[in-house]
Amino acid sequence: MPRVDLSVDLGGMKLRSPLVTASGCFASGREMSEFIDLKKLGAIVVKSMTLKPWAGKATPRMAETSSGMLNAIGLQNKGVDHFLSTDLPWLTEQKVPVIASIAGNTTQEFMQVAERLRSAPIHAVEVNISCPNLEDRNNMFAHDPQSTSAVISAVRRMVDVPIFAKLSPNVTSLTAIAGAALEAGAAGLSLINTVMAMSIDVDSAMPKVAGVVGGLSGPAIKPIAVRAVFEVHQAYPHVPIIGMGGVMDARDVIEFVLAGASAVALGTVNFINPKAGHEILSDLGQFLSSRKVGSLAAMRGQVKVEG
Amino acid sequence: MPRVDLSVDLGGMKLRSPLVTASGCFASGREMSEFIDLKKLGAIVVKSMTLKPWAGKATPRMAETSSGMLNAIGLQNKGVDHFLSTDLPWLTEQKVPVIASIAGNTTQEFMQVAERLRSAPIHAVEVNISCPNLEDRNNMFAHDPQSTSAVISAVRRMVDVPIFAKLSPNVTSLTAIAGAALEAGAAGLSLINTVMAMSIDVDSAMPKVAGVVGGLSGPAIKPIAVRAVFEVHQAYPHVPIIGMGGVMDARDVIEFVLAGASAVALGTVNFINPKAGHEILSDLGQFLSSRKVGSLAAMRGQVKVEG
Amino acid sequence: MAEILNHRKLGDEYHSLTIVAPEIAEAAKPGQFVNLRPPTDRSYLLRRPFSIFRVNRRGNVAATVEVVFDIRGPGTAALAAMRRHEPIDIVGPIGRSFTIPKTQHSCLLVGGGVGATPLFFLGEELQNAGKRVDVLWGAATASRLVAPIEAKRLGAVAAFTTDDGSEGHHGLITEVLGEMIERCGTEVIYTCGPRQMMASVTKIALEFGIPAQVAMEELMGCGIGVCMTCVTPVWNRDGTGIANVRTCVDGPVFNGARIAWDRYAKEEAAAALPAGN
Amino acid sequence: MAEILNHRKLGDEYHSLTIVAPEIAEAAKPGQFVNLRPPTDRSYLLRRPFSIFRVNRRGNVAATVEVVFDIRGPGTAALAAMRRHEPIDIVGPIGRSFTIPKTQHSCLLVGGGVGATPLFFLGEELQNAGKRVDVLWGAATASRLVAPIEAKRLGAVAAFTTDDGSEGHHGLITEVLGEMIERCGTEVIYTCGPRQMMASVTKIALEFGIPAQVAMEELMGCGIGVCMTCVTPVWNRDGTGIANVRTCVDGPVFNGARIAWDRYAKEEAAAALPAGN
Ligand SMILES: Cc1cc2nc3c(=O)[nH]c(=O)nc-3n(C[C@H](O)[C@H](O)[C@H](O)COP(=O)(O)OP(=O)(O)OC[C@H]3O[C@@H](n4cnc5c(N)ncnc54)[C@H](O)[C@@H]3O)c2cc1C
Ligand SMILES: Cc1cc2nc3c(=O)[nH]c(=O)nc-3n(C[C@H](O)[C@H](O)[C@H](O)COP(=O)(O)OP(=O)(O)OC[C@H]3O[C@@H](n4cnc5c(N)ncnc54)[C@H](O)[C@@H]3O)c2cc1C
Ligand SMILES: Cc1cc2nc3c(=O)[nH]c(=O)nc-3n(C[C@H](O)[C@H](O)[C@H](O)COP(=O)(O)O)c2cc1C
Ligand SMILES: Cc1cc2nc3c(=O)[nH]c(=O)nc-3n(C[C@H](O)[C@H](O)[C@H](O)COP(=O)(O)O)c2cc1C
Ligand code: FES
Ligand code: FES
Repeated sequence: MPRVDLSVDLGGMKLRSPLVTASGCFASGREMSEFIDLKKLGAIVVKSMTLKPWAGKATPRMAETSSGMLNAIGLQNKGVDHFLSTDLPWLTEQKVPVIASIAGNTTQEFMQVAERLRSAPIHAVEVNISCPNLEDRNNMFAHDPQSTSAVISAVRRMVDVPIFAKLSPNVTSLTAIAGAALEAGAAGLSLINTVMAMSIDVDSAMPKVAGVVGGLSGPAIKPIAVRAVFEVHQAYPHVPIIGMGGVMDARDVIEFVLAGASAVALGTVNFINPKAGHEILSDLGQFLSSRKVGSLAAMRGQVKVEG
Repeated sequence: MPRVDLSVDLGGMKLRSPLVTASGCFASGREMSEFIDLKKLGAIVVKSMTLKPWAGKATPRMAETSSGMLNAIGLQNKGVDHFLSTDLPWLTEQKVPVIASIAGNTTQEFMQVAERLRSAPIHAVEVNISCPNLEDRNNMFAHDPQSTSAVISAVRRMVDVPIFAKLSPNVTSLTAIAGAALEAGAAGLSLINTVMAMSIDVDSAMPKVAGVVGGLSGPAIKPIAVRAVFEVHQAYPHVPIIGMGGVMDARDVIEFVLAGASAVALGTVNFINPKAGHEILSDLGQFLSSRKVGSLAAMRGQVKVEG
Repeated sequence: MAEILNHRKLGDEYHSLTIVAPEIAEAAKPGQFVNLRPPTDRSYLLRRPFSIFRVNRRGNVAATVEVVFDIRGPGTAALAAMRRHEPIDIVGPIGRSFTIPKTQHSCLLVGGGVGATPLFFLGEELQNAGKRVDVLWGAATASRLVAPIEAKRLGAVAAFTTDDGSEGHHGLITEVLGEMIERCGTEVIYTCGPRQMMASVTKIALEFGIPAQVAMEELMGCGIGVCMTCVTPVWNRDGTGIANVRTCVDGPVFNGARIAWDRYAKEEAAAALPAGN
Repeated sequence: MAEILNHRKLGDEYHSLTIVAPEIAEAAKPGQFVNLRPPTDRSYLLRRPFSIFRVNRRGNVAATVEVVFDIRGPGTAALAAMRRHEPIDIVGPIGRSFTIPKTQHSCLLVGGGVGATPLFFLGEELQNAGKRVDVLWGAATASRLVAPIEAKRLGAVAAFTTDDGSEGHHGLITEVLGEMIERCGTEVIYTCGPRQMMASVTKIALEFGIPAQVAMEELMGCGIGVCMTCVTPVWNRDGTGIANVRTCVDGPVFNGARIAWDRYAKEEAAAALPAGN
């Protein structure tokens, strides 16, 4: 088998594997380390952290849909200080790049979380702006170019590592939001967060998740995610993109890379197969070598569309 | 079995069945009449028609995705004059209410199609504003409140029957677009059109549909559609809504009704089971009578949410 | 729901399902297809179209239709796992069939790969109508020729080509087609197979001044004429324009001369057309 | 991938799958669960959690785990269709187990419906530890009592209740619980079943001043502690606040006294919390 190069460059970070984890689908890696060797991953994107611990929403917090999973967790997390004192030291020992995902309900909150991370040994910050903005009638930050810009600039002022803006697909023009994030100093983009959705239990007439509306993930949304990555890559070909949404196997990873992703995140698939990261990486190597492609990075954005 | 009332009121139209057809998924009914008795349907929404015949896009025009179907047909249709001379007379004989779906690339075009329909024996017009607006950098009409408003008012001036605006889910605020359509004179709303999406064939690196980006339908999008109907119904509780997106069985119909739909359209399911309209109607009757619910209309919007 | 009467392997590569479906079997004509719904897995939604390989209207069970296929993806894999006596959801017969020639006598069947499937049913009907039938099958390799022994029984002359030379002529069908036409005195050609092959067969037929009936294969959303997924670009009668015609119900059999073979994927720039649906 | 060694019906309602999984069987403790992936249909994605009913570490095959379930939806329907020798994807053992009491001797197992499942494994281990075991099973109707004959063998005293009176006491478990506790001299209660039942059992246990270990059931996204789907509201040690604790890995067994039974679906108004994820 010829040697295949699966390393990728993600906004200056050289990752040995193109596979990273989707925030919220890998916790901080400790539980998953029983199933896979974390070194097989290009980076670990941890669960979004907030300034104070958040308790999350009432249960039920999830429902299955056709080829999808609807969740309304409510960003339950133990807060940035717990991350710094407990998760990060452990992660640092694992010798895998760490990307800290941060969240908040005000620009101020994002800034404060970022400030605590300023001198921490992390490789990048992912800013989860798919959070309601309490200062703007509960709209998500990621639904508005101004709010997006405000949060990214605020975080930008606090940290020196590259910033990835994690965008929501629930917008009319993803490229407009992407542009705002980039102009405000994001080094790259994470696409996509979950799709807003809802299920109702017909027998009880109750919403299936207590949060009423939740986020849809899994294979059902893959075509929506591929289109998002494609569209944004076409608009900003030089910007690194972490692509995600419904990845289940190595072919899905290639699909995202062809659409324009630099690295690909595994989300829901970890729940179904905790060894997914491992297996997909090995399948990727086989896929490329069987096709005599020497490097995954060279496939980036190579989908054949008429100019 | 106690008598169950499945009739619904759709913006003043009294439909004997809550099931209508989704535009583009039933042609003009002639082919389907070999499989089901059209009288089982509340109304037939025909394939969107344009001023002149449209040839549509190159093939391949469809791809399967997980629990979904991606299509890029390009609104191939024979034009409004063919509808009036050939399809409508046949449909009229079938004694089933007809809703004419119209499309165009300019406000003018919509108006001209509507004008031809002015004195035709149709029960309503559905305005498919999920079409690129050539006057606004190819954005869809349905992506912008002003364009939405312009098209709906133009059509409003031409026809006297109720107008339904068919909205695209690919927007930041569906309620804003819905509001614009209603203010411009729409009597009701059809929710949702397909979700913009893309698939890439990993072996050839070609997009799976020649149109590159297409529209996603089927069970994969049902949670997205239910949320759209819910959200718009909460904002405009008195406005009739035709709900659709991934309906496969009677329970799905109830889910849309609980979310706020007055009538429910069957789309992709017709391809899988051409007798679906028939079977779902009979299952609906059984579902309600087994639960001792006398009328489907009474379930509208009855999902139990706090406050 | 129909019942599977028999499931057998046909050679190394192909599966055959015989389905009890009296109404379909009685109505079926060669070139038509049935639309099967593979069982169990709801992550893929749509039916799969298959040409009718054979009908049996005379057995001591109710009339049956037989389809032949190879495993290409999840749908055919699921069908290949089905067993005798299991129920199967079937719609058909669908589409315009091949037509039996009124005046011509000598008929050549040209099948590429699994495309040979509908030509068996056609061959029998042509023979029933008293016609001469010759057979030319091509495939990548010997195991991908559909039912070669039956094909030899069917054809007055039966010839094979394989890309790897493992059976018959080493090369393409089109390399031996002219010779076959001359040798058999062919007056009409029926063909089914890869699009490029059918385009070449049509071209050669026209050079010989004989008609070619072609059975097209396109991705199908509905298979019943309502979705407009499956179109074939066809010249209108006076040759002045091209229309996108539904392959499922206006085809799958077309007059080869009418197909705009060079217009695939060359339509007006997609950007000028509306997005979606 | 593990292999199914046996699939049998357990009474009229329940299925039992015995799975060859030596590592899981060796490590398993009562109250833990395994996370099975139903086969074939990819339209539903997630694994399904099942309590370990029994382990067999002594047979002449490799060690096995047994689960018992009834058909509730597509996942359990697919599992119920699996046959002997088929491969099955299994993750486990997961979660915190019941603990064997150090000082107390007399143990009462209280199972509601299919919730009785993990209590068989527990009962055996308690007996191995030399404890007295009594059994109280409740269900809607006789056929929904899990393995009543084995339950009778297990318990020094074994009592049943059914909502319809078809077996044992006509009524709820909680109506006879006090009497059982007195009769058996119960010092510790183990319970698994519907949440409302476990809340009442805990309340009665506390009234008697004895501890209750409860095995909670929550919808699970991952079953391995990473998604935060499955949380149970638990009072912190000093009773000053409530934390949402993962049922899959911090449970499923909890001290009943610590669970904030009245806090379900009563969290701060959802609107004040962020949407999604
Ligand atoms: C009129 C007609 C007759 C056919 N007759 C035969 C036959 O006799 N024997 C045989 O082996 N095959 C035949 N095919 C092709 C057969 O339908 C496909 O091989 C099959 O649908 C593949 O399904 P899959 O799930 O295994 O693969 P997938 O590639 O996963 O299928 C995905 C989707 O594409 C469609 N599809 C895939 N390939 C084709 C194709 N080539 N043509 C049309 N739709 C396709 C399927 O219906 C499905 O909707 C015929 C196709 C048509 C249009
Ligand atoms: C720790 C634990 C132990 C369990 N032990 C048993 C057992 O021994 N025997 C048994 O019959 N059942 C048990 N259950 C419940 C069992 O997991 C569900 O009945 C099963 O998942 C239903 O799947 P389905 O596809 O048939 O139904 P569906 O309702 O279609 O399932 C849809 C989704 O909900 C989840 N789900 C549904 N019901 C439950 C539930 N009650 N608890 C958790 N998840 C659920 C499924 O995992 C799936 O993700 C246990 C649940 C938990 C959490
Ligand atoms: C249970 C769950 C929790 C999630 N939590 C977060 C989160 O905390 N922060 C975030 O940015 N995204 C979160 N996501 C979104 C994922 O990171 C990812 O964007 C999405 O699930 C799509 O990928 P997938 O289909 O592979 O899961 C969560 C998703 C799931 C399913
Ligand atoms: C093949 C196909 C063609 C369609 N054509 C149209 C159309 O012409 N006009 C329109 O308004 N919607 C069209 N739609 C969208 C449907 O009417 C419907 O909104 C969508 O498919 C969601 O419903 P479903 O999931 O039940 O199919 C089309 C959908 C499909 C799958
Ligand atoms: S496949 Fe739908 S029209 Fe032919
Ligand atoms: S089910 Fe995922 S954390 Fe418990």
